[in-house]
Amino acid sequence: MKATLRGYRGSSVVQPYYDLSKLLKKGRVISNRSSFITTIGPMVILGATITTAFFIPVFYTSMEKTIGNLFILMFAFGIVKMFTVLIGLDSSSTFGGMGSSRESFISMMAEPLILFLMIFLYIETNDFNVFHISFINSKIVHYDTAHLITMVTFVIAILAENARIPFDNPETHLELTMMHEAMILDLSGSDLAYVELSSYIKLIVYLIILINCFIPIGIATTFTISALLIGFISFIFKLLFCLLGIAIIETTFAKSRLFRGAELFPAMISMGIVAITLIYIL
Amino acid sequence: MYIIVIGILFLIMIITPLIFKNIKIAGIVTIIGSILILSIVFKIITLVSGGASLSYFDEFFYVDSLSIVQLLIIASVNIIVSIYAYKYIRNEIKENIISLKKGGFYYFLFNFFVFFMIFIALTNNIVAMWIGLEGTTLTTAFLIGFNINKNSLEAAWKYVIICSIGIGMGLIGILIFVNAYSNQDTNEILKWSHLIKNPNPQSTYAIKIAFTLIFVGLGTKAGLAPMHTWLPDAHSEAPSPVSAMMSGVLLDLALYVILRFYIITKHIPGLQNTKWLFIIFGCVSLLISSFSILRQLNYKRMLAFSSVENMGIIALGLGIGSKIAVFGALLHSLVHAYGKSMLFLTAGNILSAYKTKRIDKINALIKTMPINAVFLILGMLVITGAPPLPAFFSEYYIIVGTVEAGNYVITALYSLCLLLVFAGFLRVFIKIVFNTEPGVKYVKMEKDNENIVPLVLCFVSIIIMSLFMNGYLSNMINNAVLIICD
Amino acid sequence: MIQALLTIILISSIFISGVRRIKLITAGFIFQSAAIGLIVLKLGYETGKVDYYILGILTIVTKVIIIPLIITRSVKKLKINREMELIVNAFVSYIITGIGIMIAFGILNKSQDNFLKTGIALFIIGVLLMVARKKAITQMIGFLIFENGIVLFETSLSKMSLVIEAGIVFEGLMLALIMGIMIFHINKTFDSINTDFFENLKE
Amino acid sequence: MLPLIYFQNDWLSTYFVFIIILIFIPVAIYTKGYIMEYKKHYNVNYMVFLIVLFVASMIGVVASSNAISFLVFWEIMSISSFFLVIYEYMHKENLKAGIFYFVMTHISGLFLMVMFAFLYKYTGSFNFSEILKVSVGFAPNQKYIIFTLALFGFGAKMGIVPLHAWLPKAHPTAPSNVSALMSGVMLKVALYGFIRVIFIFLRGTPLNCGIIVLIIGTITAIFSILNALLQSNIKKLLAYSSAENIGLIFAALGIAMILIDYNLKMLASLALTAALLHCLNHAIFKSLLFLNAGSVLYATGTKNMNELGGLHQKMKFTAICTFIGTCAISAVPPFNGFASEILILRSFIEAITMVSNIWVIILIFSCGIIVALTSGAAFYATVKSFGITFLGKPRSKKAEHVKTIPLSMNIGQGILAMLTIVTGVFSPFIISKISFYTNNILEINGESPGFKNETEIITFTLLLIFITFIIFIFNKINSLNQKQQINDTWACGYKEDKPYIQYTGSGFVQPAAKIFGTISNYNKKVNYKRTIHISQTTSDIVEDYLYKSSLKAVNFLTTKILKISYGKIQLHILHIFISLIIALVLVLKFV
Repeated sequence: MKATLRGYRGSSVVQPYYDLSKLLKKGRVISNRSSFITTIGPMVILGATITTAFFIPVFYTSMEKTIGNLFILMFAFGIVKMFTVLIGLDSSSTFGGMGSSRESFISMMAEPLILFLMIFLYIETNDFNVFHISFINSKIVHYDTAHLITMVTFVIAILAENARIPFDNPETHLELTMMHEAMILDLSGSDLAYVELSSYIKLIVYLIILINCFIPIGIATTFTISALLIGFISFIFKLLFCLLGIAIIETTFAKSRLFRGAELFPAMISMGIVAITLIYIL
Repeated sequence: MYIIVIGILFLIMIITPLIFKNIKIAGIVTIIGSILILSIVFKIITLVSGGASLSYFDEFFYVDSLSIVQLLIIASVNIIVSIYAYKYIRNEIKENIISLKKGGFYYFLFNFFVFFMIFIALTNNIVAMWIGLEGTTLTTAFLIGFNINKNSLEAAWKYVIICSIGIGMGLIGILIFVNAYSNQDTNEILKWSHLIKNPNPQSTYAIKIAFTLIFVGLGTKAGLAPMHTWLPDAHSEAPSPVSAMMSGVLLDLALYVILRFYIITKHIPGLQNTKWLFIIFGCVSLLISSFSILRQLNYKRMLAFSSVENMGIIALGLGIGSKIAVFGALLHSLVHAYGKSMLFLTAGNILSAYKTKRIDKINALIKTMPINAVFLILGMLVITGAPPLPAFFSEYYIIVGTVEAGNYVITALYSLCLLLVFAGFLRVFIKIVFNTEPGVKYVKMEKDNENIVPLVLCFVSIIIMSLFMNGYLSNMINNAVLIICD
Repeated sequence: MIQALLTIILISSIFISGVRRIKLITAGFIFQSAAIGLIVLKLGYETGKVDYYILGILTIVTKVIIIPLIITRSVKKLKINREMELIVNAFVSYIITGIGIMIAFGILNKSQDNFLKTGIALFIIGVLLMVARKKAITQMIGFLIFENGIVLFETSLSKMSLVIEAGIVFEGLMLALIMGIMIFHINKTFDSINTDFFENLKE
Repeated sequence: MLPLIYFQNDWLSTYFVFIIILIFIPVAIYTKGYIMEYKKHYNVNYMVFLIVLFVASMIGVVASSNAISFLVFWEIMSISSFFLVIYEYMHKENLKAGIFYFVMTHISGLFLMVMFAFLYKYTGSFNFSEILKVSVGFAPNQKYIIFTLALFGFGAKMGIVPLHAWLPKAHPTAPSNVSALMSGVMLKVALYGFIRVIFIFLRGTPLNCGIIVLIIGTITAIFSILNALLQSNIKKLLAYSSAENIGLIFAALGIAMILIDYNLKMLASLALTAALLHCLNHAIFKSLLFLNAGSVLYATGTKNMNELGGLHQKMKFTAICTFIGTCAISAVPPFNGFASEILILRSFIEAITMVSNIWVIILIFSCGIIVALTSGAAFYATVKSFGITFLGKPRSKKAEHVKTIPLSMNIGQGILAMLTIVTGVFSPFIISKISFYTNNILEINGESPGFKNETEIITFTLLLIFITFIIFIFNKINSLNQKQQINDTWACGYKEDKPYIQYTGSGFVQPAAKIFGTISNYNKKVNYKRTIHISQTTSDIVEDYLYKSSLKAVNFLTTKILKISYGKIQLHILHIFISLIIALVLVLKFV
């Protein structure tokens, strides 16, 4: 999809899964320096991401759900971050260190955005539970400015957390430009597979949260076939739409310097303050 | 009757060093005598414990709860110091720092000195109190200039000149004071116990002048700033037992004499504000001494400044005048007596071992003289008011008093000074005790073990104080407080 | 008679406050003390009290005979027996003395008690000598003059028993003795009695 | 008139006594092995005695029901901790740090004395129960006075900015087990005092007090964590980070005070619970981390993390414990740190929605943003300390030859690590327990809001473990038929990977240093000699400006005042007469 936008014929959509299966077949090469972190890290990462996937609504929501606390989701990604960074430091290579340093720096800067998101959603819906939030927001027909501003902020946060352009460039392997890749540089075989897979899942999970929290129109609120169907279709459309948006961003922007990227966050925070005041004044 | 016994004892103690050439005998006699005196003092305490008062020789001697506090201080510190002096003097003679004759002379003067102090505490005649103070000046002048060299002579000269001017001023004050009562019976007016009963003078104007003169004059002897200038020199130059006795007991006693006059003045209608003299001079002493402590190169001088500071604390407490503050002041005078003599005696040990008073020459005491180091630290904790030692309570009660009285400026000032003093002491003592120069090998000195008993006695008496704080002690002090406060 | 003695005291004290040579100061002091002693004896003669006699005799014995002896004994050993540089020069100190006496008499102009006034005048002069002079001996003499003032004070207002007064005077004597001995020692150790050398005790 | 020592047992004291003992047991076990290091130069029994005295006095502080005994124990606590700080008196800088620390604590002690004096003045008693009876009718200005004194008094002991400067000095110099106790427990004792005075005696304060506390807490948090980022001394980093946690707790207390003023007792009890829970958690994981630092010190003899690295091979157990501690402090579920973190953030958010005044809302919002940033930075800092210290390969000789850790030390760390996990997973129960008590502090009954479906974390943990296990099995099966080779890291084209090509701790924080460097005035000197050499220094700006200037002032005054005591004897005589004249004038005029 990105490829088409770039004007040449890209590989098929299933290409990544093919890569993964190939990697799974490979043996693993471990640095002689690496510790228990590398041994268990990738699996924990994958486990954490999959687990979070269980805690979010896809195309069905209701008020009865008792799981799906937004805090826990956000902190759960903390586990992923933790292990990725440590893996980067573990194999005593240069780029690992560099990558983890930048990663943790970016995530530090991104933390306030997440909090702001939660604040906003709580103000809107007076709840922390994703299901409830989407349930309540699905009733909204037209969105006010604050809502949209927050949505943009969240998109930026997603880009940051998932190490996409303009914060990072997932494709290239030119060392100086990469963060996420640099950290997992020394992984190979199945470990690499786990990490990659988890990163895909992470992106999707974030997108789903975005969708269901901000534009949950048409999400199924009653457990009926029709509702589910509508919900599913609308969900697919929204998802594709988001991916498209990300693709557009990634192709139009270039990867910016680390600190240029960092400058985005204060802007986001100011936007956040604007949004909050908007809510109380309007 | 007890008075006569005390007198005889002192006669013996004073005569002995003149008769026997042997220093040992004089020392032992002094120790025994001081122990007997202490026992007599205890007997007297039991007699007046209920707030009653005794009087002998048609009220020339008069003992009440206020004076027994002083008696207790004098007698108990006297024992400690004389036990210390016993070894101290013998060492000095052994090392040919002083001659045998001077050793005897020391005991002679010292016992005279103690005699005068007991006399002040016992007497009822206000002029006799003055005579006692003058007597202490006379006797201590030579004790300060004891080992004759430039420093000690200078210190002694300053001491004599400044103190005798102060005392003379006090005498003038006392004369005016007495003269203001010339309307009353001539052979009664010198008696404190008489004046306290009917304190109405001919002219309050004269009393104002008189009390101010007395305060400033005797305040010089009590070491209140800015009349304190003789004190650091004298205390740093005198032999350690003498400085212990002076700063622990004598200053306090001078303040006690002032207090006696203050009590009379307080009862005169319209003169309650004289308490501000205490407060102002107390604060000035606190400020000056606490700042001076910060930069001292000589540890005995530093201790001297700290006694100026403690006098300031006591004066402040007396000036505040509410029950809790006065209680704190009296308690503090007790604690200060023991703690300060403990510090001075430890300093004496260090001095005799190191032969220097300079702080920067002494390091790693914990390795060279561990026992004395421990006592130095303990003394520091006592003086800076670390709980559960009683100094904490006294200082705290004075804080409470100032807060209650509502003058918060003084509270702030007082706390600031406490902090500064604390910092200064900490800096110096931690440096002396713990600081180790890299590469230097420190060996334990054999001088460490001698002369430990008096230090132990000091500390034990402090501990006993903090144990009996709720029992006898507080009763005794409370009676004294009643005498002052109403 | 008493007036004459008082004038002697005043004149001698003014004279003392200015001169430089220590012998002269001592002489002035002797005159003064003698005058005071005579005054006290005179009072004793008038009132017929024993106290006054004893007090007077004590004063004369101590201050006219013993203390000057001490002073002269220690002065003999001195190389220079005169105040070289004064902190306050002679002229000014004369003026200060005069003003002081005026103040003293001015404050107490109500009371008819000349002893009191003279006493205060003596205090001022004594303090002047102690503050404005450098030699230890001069300071000592200043203190003694101060004490003479105290004696005058007593004679004017004291109502106290003999023991006390004797005690007071006796201690004055002791103090003078001690000072003399100290000056002796100071002279030996410092080779001078100039208080400028008193600067070893710093920090 | 002189009171004896009185004890009480209300739940707050019990809670804190519980914390103290909980931390004390593992530390005591740890100590048994740790003191071996000191056997050579120092007297060990002395240290043990001091530690016991220290802990006993802390228990005394939290248990005493009377101002006097409170102060007595407080001072004993300060003294014993001081002597513990200067325990290694052979090094000069330790003495300096110790003296600085003792002076600061003495300041706090004086403030507390004055505060209790005021309470005595207002209520006429030193007894807490008596004070409690009277304190209902306090006027606002009385509340202001007591609040200010308490803020300074307890704050100086807690290390809130700008009174924090002793923390990063004293903690690194103390022996590690002691600094574990100090930072884990002693700070909490100060917090206990603050909570008791503000929430129990005063029963809530005017709005401004709450705002002040909130702002100070936030500033403390961000300031000290940014300082912590740039430290390369492990224990110093930990010390700063404990200042940061104290800041978080303080901010939560501020929220609670604001809410009480708006009479939103329910939320207030939520915030208070968050603060108390964080006390417990921080006590546990911070002392765990300090113990780990202690064992690193024991094994390698250096605190500078740029010399360490690759310790995970020789000290596996310590590495795992530290990993757990790191997860906890950077709020990774299911370790305990995150539970209280969630509660704190949550109380922020809910406060925003409840409070009516727009300015207060904006204030809370921005403070919340900063707190979030702080937690991010905490993640950054701790990951740095763990990663650089234990992972990678040794950066110096010291890190290669390590002593073996005695068993008792490992046991001590192990217990704390276990506690970390347990309190993390079962946080919901702890929270409900605490909230019950906070409710009856604030005199409200019934369940506070916001404690619903917290149990989710347990489900989450179980699921996480389950799935990870499945993946693990899958991995095993899948890697049965595969060769597994081990060789060196790809050294980017060098022959073999030298230790120095990997990132150092200072390099790791370069991004932050570039942006926030000014806060801890970080400056880097690069001198290009034959070999390029880089030297970096950080120092505390508050210390530089505030403390230094005040010292200057004191020195100036001292030089002025010393002139009074020295000089010619004539001058001294003059002093007497001048003061006489002044006194006469005063007396004749005013009396």
